[in-house]
Amino acid sequence: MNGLPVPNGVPISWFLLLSAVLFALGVAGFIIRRNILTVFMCIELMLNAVNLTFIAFANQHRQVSGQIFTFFVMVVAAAEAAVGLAIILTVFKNRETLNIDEVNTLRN
Amino acid sequence: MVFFIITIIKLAIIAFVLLTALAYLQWVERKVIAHVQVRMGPSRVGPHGLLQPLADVIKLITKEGVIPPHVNKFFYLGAPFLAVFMALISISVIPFGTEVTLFGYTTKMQLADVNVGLLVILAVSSMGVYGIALGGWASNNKYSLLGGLRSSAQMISYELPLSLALASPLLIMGTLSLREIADAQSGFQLGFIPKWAIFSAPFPQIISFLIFMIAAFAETNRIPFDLPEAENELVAGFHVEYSSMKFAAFFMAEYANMVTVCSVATLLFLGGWHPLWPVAYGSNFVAPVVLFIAGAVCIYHGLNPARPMDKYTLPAFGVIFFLLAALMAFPPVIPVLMPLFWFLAKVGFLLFVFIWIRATLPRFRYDQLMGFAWKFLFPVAVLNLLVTGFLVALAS
Amino acid sequence: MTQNLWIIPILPFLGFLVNGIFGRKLPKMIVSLVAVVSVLLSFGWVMKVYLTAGDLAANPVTEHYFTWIRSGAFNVGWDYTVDKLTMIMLMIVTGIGSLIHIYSVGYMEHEGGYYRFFAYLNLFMFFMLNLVLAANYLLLFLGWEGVGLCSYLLVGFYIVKHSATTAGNKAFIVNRIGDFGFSLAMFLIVVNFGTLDFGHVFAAAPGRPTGTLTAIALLLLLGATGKSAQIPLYVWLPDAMEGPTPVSALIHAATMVTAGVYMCTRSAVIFTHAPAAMETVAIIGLVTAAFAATIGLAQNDIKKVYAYSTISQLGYMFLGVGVGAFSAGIWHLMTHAFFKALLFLGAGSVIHACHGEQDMRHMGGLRKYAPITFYTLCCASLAIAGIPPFAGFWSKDAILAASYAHAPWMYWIGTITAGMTAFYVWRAMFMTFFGEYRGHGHPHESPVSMWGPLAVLAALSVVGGFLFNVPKILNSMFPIEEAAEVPWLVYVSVLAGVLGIGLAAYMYVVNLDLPERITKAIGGLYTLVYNKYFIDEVYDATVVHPLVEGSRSVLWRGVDQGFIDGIVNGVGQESKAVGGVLRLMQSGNIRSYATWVVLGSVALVIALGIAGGVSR
Amino acid sequence: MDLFFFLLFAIIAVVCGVNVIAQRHPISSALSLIGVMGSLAVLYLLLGAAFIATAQIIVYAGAVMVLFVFVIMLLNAGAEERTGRRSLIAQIFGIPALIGLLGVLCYFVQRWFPNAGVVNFDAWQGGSAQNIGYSLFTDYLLPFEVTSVLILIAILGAIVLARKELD
Repeated sequence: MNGLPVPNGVPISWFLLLSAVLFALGVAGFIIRRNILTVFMCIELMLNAVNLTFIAFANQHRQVSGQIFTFFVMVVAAAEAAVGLAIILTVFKNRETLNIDEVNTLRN
Repeated sequence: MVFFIITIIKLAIIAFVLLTALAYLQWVERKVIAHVQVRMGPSRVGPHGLLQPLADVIKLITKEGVIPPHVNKFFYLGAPFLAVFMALISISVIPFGTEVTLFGYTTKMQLADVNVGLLVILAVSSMGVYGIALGGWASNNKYSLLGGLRSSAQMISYELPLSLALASPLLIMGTLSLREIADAQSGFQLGFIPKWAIFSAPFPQIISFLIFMIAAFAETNRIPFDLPEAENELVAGFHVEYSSMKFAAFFMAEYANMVTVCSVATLLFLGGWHPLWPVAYGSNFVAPVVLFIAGAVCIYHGLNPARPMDKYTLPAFGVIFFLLAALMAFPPVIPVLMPLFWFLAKVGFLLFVFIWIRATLPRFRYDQLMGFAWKFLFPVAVLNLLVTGFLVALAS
Repeated sequence: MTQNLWIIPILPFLGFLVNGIFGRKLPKMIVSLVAVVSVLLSFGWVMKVYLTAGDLAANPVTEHYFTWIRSGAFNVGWDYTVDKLTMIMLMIVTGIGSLIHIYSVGYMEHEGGYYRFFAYLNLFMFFMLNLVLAANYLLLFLGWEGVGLCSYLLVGFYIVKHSATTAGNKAFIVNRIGDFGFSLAMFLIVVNFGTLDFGHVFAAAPGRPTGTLTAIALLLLLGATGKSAQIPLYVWLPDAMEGPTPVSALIHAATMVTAGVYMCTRSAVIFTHAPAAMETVAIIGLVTAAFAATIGLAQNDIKKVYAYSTISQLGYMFLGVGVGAFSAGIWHLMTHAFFKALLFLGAGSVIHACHGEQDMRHMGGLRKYAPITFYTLCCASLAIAGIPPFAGFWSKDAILAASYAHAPWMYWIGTITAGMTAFYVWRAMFMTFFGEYRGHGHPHESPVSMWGPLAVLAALSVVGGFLFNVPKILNSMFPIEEAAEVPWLVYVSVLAGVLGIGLAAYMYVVNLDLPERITKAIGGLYTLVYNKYFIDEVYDATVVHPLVEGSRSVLWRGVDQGFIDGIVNGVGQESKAVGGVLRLMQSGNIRSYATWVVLGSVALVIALGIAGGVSR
Repeated sequence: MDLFFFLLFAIIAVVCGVNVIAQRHPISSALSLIGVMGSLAVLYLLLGAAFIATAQIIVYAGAVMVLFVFVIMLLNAGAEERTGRRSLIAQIFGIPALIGLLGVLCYFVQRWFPNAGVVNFDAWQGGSAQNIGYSLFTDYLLPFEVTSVLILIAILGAIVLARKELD
């Protein structure tokens, strides 16, 4: 039963596909967006996609562990957001730009 | 199916009552502030300006909704409705009283009894900031932008002490469902001290109650924390550019938030719909007596009126009050109406405190505001939480 | 019931932490208080254990705290054990340690690095107690190395003095040789017994081939000679006198240097089953005793004299161990701890009195300036000279008797050595306290915090001998083999001591020019002895110099610069070349990096899929 | 019913997700991201993770995204301009790689979980605050503490970074 809707129920794989789609969207945004803030948001999007799989599997296995991991992911995401936005502020302060293509001191 | 019908009926009732209450809350506010400042307040439209809210609504609706040319239209239009939506949605999980049985159908005085109701309220209220922030930003006006920034910063900052203050009574209650929280506070210690959270063993939550109220003032952008709309620095803060119904929406949101936080405070700290002293000591007679006194006062003033209209209007109100008193005293409805009365009484009292403080206190400076949140309120809340947890652990 | 033995070493360690971390800030008062009190407390705890433990011989206390190392079948626990031997050592270490701590408060008062000194001292106490309490060789080795470290730190305490630092290095390096032997011994033990716990090893030892046991014992002996300054590794001890005098007293007389004796006694089972090794121990001890005594005859630096006497006394102990009289050796260890600590502290007091002068030729006549020091030192010197009923007499006599039973010639050499000992110790006494004061400045008596411990130690070195009759105490562990009781032995050895004293008195009090003439008469011999038989020079020429030269020419120039640097630079060159290519990928554009990551992950997922998924 | 809810919110999530990367203005992206989070929260709720759902709203939508919006406003970030150097690699390989990744993922998900079972909403309500808290403070205590330390460090780092000048 590859993905055919079962009456009164959702195959677990559909959640995985949804999260895969969201993750891919995040990756795409990460690649094609130039605004550093948007790029950052795309990272959050990816994290959310991963969380969905955790929750889905938690439901699948009837265990809380997956939700715990989601919890940790959230915590880490919050910390990351705080630091990342601070970095973005500093970058903007120093360079007057949010375009990551212009943040290329690594090169030469 | 019955469930849906009942829910829809409840929805209609609550929506109607709530919106009316919001409208009249403003009337009350203006009246109270007026009397605090020895003024009349609204008195032209209707007796004692009782129809003022109606007039306001008509005025606001019929006004031309000006959309400034330089705004980001989508967000500019979306913001107020986002705000009011977020404000109203959290009412849905608040219980007003015990079950009510009507025509054989038993239902709770509550729209949705969620078992994480408190978290839902926190979540929704945390979303509430977007309305203001977006409105401030979309108006594309430096004053409103500053207002939006301030409000978002302020709301984020004050959400911490708020949540921490909520957490410590939860340690005692041990549940997140608002209904269970309220029921956990029924009964009395030593026979007459109510088991409300602010009196509760092992550690009276009076501190967290105060913290919660202070933070609530900030969350609802009320004086003394109404920095986002500080008239004398930012013309009108985040809603400089708003007019007509969109402007009204922000105010509705503010009042709805007030109602919400007052209800939450009542449920968590003031024991919900449980009376102040046992029924044995006649707490059931409070409502009739109060209403009866109100009616008597009305009659008295009607008999020797201060204004010509009074001799017709006041007695009418007097009669209404008497009827209500009689209804309250009517035994069959007591179990239904008495909790409702107590709940509304407490909420009303807290709302009155809100208005009272607005009439009394000046406004903080912004750095004072933030410093207060982070340097005083937050540590105190943490300390309170720690002490409570410690004592609870000891008690159990 | 548990005795909480861990408290004993942990207290000084806490003292070390406090003084080491905050000492710089704290006032001297607090520092000394912390140091002294911590040691006193642990002494108190030792007493508590002693009083409450019951019969240690029947059931020694053993406590396991946690497993330190576990690898396969082999695991080493952090366990302490206390039996009678350990208890004696504990009392010596903590008791004398406390006294010396108190003494140091007065002695170090005007020195820089006050807190540093006490921190090191406490650390030393911790390691020493660890060494004594250890229930397996590795833990013992930990303490062993630790005390070595502390000795290094304290010998080099006057970091500005070049001689001090070099002395510290010398002590450390020479000890390395011994420790090398010790570790080899431990490896052998692990290989043969599969464990390092004393209990199992000693239980299994008797059944093992003698060859193995001999090898182990000899290697252990090598370690012991290093730590306990026996031939051939004794050379570091005299130089170690560069350290502050309390350190010399505590570490280089009373406790650390006796660790070797303790270890051999602890391993008695192994030694007794390796007769050859026992013989070696005895001979090494005897030769060291005589040899060091001869050197001691001609020294003029008071601390050097006592240093050599320490070496020779340690020789006695090893003699005792070697001839199988372990308990006698421990007995002498104890009495020696009393009187030698006293001698050093007295010497310190003398030096203190003479404003830091150490050369005896610039002293003299201190009897009236520092009476207390004088009388206490008298006790000590009588004790070391083996005059009854002083402490030294009993233990030394026991050893000599045992050695006579073992081999008479050993007894005679020992006795002659005893005579020499008496001579040079009293020579020191006479040169220091009699005659006229030949130094500069005005000598003065030391403060009470210094002579207080002196008095206690003096009392101990008077009565300590027959009060604590170690052989009887340890009878259960090391039964005294009933040697034929030869009555005249005692008189001879005592006579030797008396003769030595008398000779010293004659030469250095009665007619003072006699030494000069003797020196003239036997000029060559004298210079030889005076320069310690040029042993240091010999070592330099044979060991140190070739080593340095070899490492400079071969290791440094050849191996290091030629080979290793070659590899390193080669790697550097290669990576630079590779990087030059890879650099083209680093566009400095974040999104291109992201693209690479994506491609990589795609490849990974495909690979996983082809591999058939992570798990079914 | 379950299917309906799932599809509803899945579609909302996907549309919002597309919107996140399609919008040129960061604030639009931010709001779309909030939409994604909201719909995901509903899905969590349906999957029986009530606590996580609310936490998702409170933490992500309520705090993190507010921070984003705040920063966007603070920097007054405008819509990103089309001009500027386009990364050739990204142009050529980006989208194909993306599609490839997506397709491969779908394929393998289908292949590894052909019949991994069916989720029935309300069949399991394990995610109550009690359960989460219990296992958080028993089985996962150490990670919990570690993350708290991490948060602390993050706060310090943010403060240090965001200060006007490092003096």
